[in-house]
Amino acid sequence: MDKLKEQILRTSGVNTLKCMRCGKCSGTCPSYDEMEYHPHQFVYMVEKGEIEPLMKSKSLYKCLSCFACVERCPRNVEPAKIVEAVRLMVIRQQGENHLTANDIPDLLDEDMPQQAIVSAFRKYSK
Amino acid sequence: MKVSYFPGCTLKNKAKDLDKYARLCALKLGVELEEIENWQCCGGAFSMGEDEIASKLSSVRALQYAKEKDQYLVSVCSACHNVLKQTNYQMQNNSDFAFKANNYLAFDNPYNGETKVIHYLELLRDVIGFDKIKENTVNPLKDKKIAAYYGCLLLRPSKVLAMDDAENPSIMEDFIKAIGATPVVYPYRNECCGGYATLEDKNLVNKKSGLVKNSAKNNGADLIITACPLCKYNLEKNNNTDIPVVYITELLAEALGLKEE
Amino acid sequence: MQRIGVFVCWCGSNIAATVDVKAVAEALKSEPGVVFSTDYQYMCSQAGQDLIKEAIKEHKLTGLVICSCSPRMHENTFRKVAADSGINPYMVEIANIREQCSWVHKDKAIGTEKAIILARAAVAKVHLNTPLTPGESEVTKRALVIGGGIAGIQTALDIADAGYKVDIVETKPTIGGKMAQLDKTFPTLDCAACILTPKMVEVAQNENVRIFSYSEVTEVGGFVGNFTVKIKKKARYVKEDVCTGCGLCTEKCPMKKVPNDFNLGMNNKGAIYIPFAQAVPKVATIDPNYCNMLKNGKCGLCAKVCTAGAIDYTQKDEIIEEKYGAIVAATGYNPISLDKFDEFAYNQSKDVITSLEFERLTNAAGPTNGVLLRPSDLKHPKTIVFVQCVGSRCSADASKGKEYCSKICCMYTAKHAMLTRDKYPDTDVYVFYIDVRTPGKNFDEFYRRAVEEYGVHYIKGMVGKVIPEGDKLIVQGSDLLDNKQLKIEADLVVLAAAIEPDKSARNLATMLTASMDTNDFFTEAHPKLRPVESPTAGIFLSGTCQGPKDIPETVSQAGAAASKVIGLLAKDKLKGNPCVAHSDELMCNGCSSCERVCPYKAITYVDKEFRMPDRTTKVRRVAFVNEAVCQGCGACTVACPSGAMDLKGFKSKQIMAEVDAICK
Amino acid sequence: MQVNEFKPKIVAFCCNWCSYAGADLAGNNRLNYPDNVKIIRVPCSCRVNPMFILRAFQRGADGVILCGCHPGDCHYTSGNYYTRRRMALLFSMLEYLGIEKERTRVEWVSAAEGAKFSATMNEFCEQVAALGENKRLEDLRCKQ
Repeated sequence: MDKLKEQILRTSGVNTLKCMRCGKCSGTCPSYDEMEYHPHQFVYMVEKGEIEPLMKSKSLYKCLSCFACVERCPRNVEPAKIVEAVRLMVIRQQGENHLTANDIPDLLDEDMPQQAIVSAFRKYSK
Repeated sequence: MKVSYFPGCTLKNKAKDLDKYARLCALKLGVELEEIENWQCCGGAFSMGEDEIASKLSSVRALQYAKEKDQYLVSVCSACHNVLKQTNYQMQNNSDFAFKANNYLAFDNPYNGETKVIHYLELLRDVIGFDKIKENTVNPLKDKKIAAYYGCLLLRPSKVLAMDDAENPSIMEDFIKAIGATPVVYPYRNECCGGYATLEDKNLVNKKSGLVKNSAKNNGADLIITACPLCKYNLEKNNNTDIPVVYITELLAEALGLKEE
Repeated sequence: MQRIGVFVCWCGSNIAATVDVKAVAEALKSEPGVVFSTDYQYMCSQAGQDLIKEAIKEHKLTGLVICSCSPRMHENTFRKVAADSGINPYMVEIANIREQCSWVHKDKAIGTEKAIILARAAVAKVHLNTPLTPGESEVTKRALVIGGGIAGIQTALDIADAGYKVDIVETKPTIGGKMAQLDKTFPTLDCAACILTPKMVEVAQNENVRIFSYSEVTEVGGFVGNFTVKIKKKARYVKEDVCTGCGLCTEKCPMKKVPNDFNLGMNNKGAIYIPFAQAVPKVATIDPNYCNMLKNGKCGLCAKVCTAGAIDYTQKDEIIEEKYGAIVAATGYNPISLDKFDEFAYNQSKDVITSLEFERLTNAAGPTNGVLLRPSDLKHPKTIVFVQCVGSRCSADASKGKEYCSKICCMYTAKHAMLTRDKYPDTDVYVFYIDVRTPGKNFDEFYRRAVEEYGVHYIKGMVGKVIPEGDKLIVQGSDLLDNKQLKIEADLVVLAAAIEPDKSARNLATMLTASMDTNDFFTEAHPKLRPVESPTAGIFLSGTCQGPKDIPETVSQAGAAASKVIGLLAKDKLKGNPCVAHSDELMCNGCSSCERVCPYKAITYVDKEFRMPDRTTKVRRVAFVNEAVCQGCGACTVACPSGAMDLKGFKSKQIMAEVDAICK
Repeated sequence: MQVNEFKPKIVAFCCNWCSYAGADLAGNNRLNYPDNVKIIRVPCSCRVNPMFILRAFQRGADGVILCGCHPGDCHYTSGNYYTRRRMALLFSMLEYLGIEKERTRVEWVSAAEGAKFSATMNEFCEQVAALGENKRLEDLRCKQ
């Protein structure tokens, strides 16, 4: 099996073969309109081993980790975990952080809770 | 009774009211929130990678602390709560992860998911009981129509969080009834506010928060309550709809007569 | 000492080519007990059979060993030869020297050597064989059908038409089942009532059929041909034989707020009611949970208006005991509860309904008299969204829903969509589907008509959430072919809920000792070749209690079950399998181990008086095998710690004798 | 063929409904397997008493294999489940007594699996042959 695919399946713990291609994940995703690749495509493309386009896509940073797709998937595929695994694969590479400490000051306002910053860091950088 | 309490980073800073009133109200209702010594930030969001170990160790440390004290582990912030519960679930169900986490932390007694993690709302419902809140309510918020905002982190994934029906929850509505107010049920109460995307995609967050606020308002609410500082921030930053957002603990304090003006 | 004859068959060259048959016959002559041994070209032929018969007579044989093909081929042939010659057929053993020897070994020396060993093992077994006689039992010429839906009605009618008595037990006050609630039926669109109600009348008027409505089975004992069943006739507080079904009482009943379960709670009925106009039996029933007279003795209006004098507030539940030769389970299905699928807002909006509720909304006898009005405000819905596969095809670890495809939803959804567009052409109809499954006669054509002629919008994708906003329902779902997330403003959302077996089935299966699968569907004796029989003898399956199916399939299965029942009832006596378990009472210690492992509940314990050596008597609890129920698997023989339990025809001693012969 | 090649004695218990029919099918299709396998027909694999297996080893069998219907397919609904549990216990006890676990096996063979039957027997024979003669449980007094 493709090494990238293998790594993603291992990191996510997801069995993409369980997917019956109903598209409910994409039917429920709050970030759908911001995404180039949608949750069901993440599952399908990983299954087919087409991982590089996903790694290059900005869609990775649009997933809000809201678990709606995980909750509602009738096959218990957990698409969010696939998105997370692809994202981790990108940001674990040297110099591929989506967000760096230098970016932060410009993004802040005085009401913004710390939680926003730590969460974004957890999701966008290593 | 005493419980272990994990306040989290934001409650020590931008969301001090959430923290202060949580402690005051609990004490009034007979529960002392004992802050965990030297707790460390949970990281704000649970990392779903099965091979992500280091980012979850601070949670395991807090879980172990509560286990040694034989106490519930309580948090108010929805995000902390979500991270703690999911980490605990992984400690219970993923032996490989549990083995590695224990190796890192080298506790005297390894931790294997023994602690019961509950949210402040579960503390109110299951340990204290909403009836007791009703009895202690001195300022029933009779005329208030309140929309409970669950967001995503309180309920999902329901297999792990196991707090309420993820699609048709009632814990916050029951809480609102207990303090004498009228709950407003609206369809967006369990949809995401936009979360951490607020840092770089205001537009997305604005859309998502707008849907929530509009939906609450259109269904007749004059107030939204939440347990999550980030939800509160995102909802308040959306100017399109004029509806105040307050923390659950603030509202509880008001009902119990503990609110400082 | 047995006098054993050995007969080695050549099977033409099938055996003789790789086994030296003469050498085998010769070798066996020196085996103890063998008084005759020979070989012949075709032992199963008439000449071969005659040869065996001759030898039996001439050599006064008491046991036979036939070295030939598999016993699965000709065991019965040779048993019959034995019986014809006055030897008990169970004194015959077959040594399988064709399939298990000559056909799989090429070397003649090796083949011959193995054939001799196999023959010796058979001789060793025959030495310990004892004559066996199959038990016989009478057949009660009456069948019981549990469930009065279309499956039960059809089964009962077919059995009755063959001239046998049959009883239907139905828990509801009327027969008719789910089909009575439907509006039209696919793919021909005949109205369900028009084709069902004549059958209901027919079954009620058939003199071979008795209907126990508002009744349930509470106890089942006995075995194939001889079941004893207790039926509880629940008190309906109306004398069934007096009530004329005029319906006056139902109009006058002051209690009007009883949820009408026939209309799935979408309107109300009185505390005394007749479920629907064509109910069979057409008699009133009082709901004791709502009737003021029964609750607190205040009212009595129905008794006053009843000119026939049929009301009886003192009626009690009645237990009827009846004997049956065969039992048919036809307990049917229900849509699943949608509590765990509230992303579709079923519990949050009145205008999100199930497909069965949609049937009632379009049925002329339904709560809206057949005018399609949505439940919340009784307005005509302009946009309707149908969602398929709600709770079907879910993964086992998804903690909600069913793993199987419910089979009927694709077709009834196409029907609903088509009928809506036909009656209300100004309505927009959308169907969210994952796959459209239409394997049936004229089924796909039907679905294509919905799309091509009636303009139903089929969208490949699933709905993620239904958002009740104002008086609209925002249906958010994905359109996979267009790669879009849609938000459709709908007035009515119809969910094709998965179907599941009726809750009563599990309890019934326990009573019948009929097995079920993990979904609580009854399992068939063989998925291909015995699809209407349960593995328990005398229990048959009809309709959706065995698995999801539509009406045509249900009716054909009902007929098949009936023919199996008729085949059973046509016999005067049933011959059992004599190779059944048998317990040595003197060795039995009464531990119940055998009773626990028996899959057929064939073993019971009885207290029996034994004479002790000192002339006293003692009562001991010992196992008793019901030979008519025992299927002869032998599980109990291994569970028995005292060695009391053995299996006739496969006794431990016999098998060990074979082991010894093989290992020699 | 070598003259001195060791041929283990193998006793195969086959249930009447699946595995015995599977063995018949192997015959029908002329799928060879060693002649040292001798089949004993039982109604169900759950009829096989651990005693029979001990007896076989006592009388000099070198390997014993039990064949039954696949789980879920038992003619008697649940017999093979009993077999599975009982044999797990028996085989571990035998191993404790010094009978290598390679000498015992439970295999599910359906009536359609003639090829599987023959393959299983070939493989099992090879496996037992590799272990040599069973001397641990054989009762020499029984030897003639």
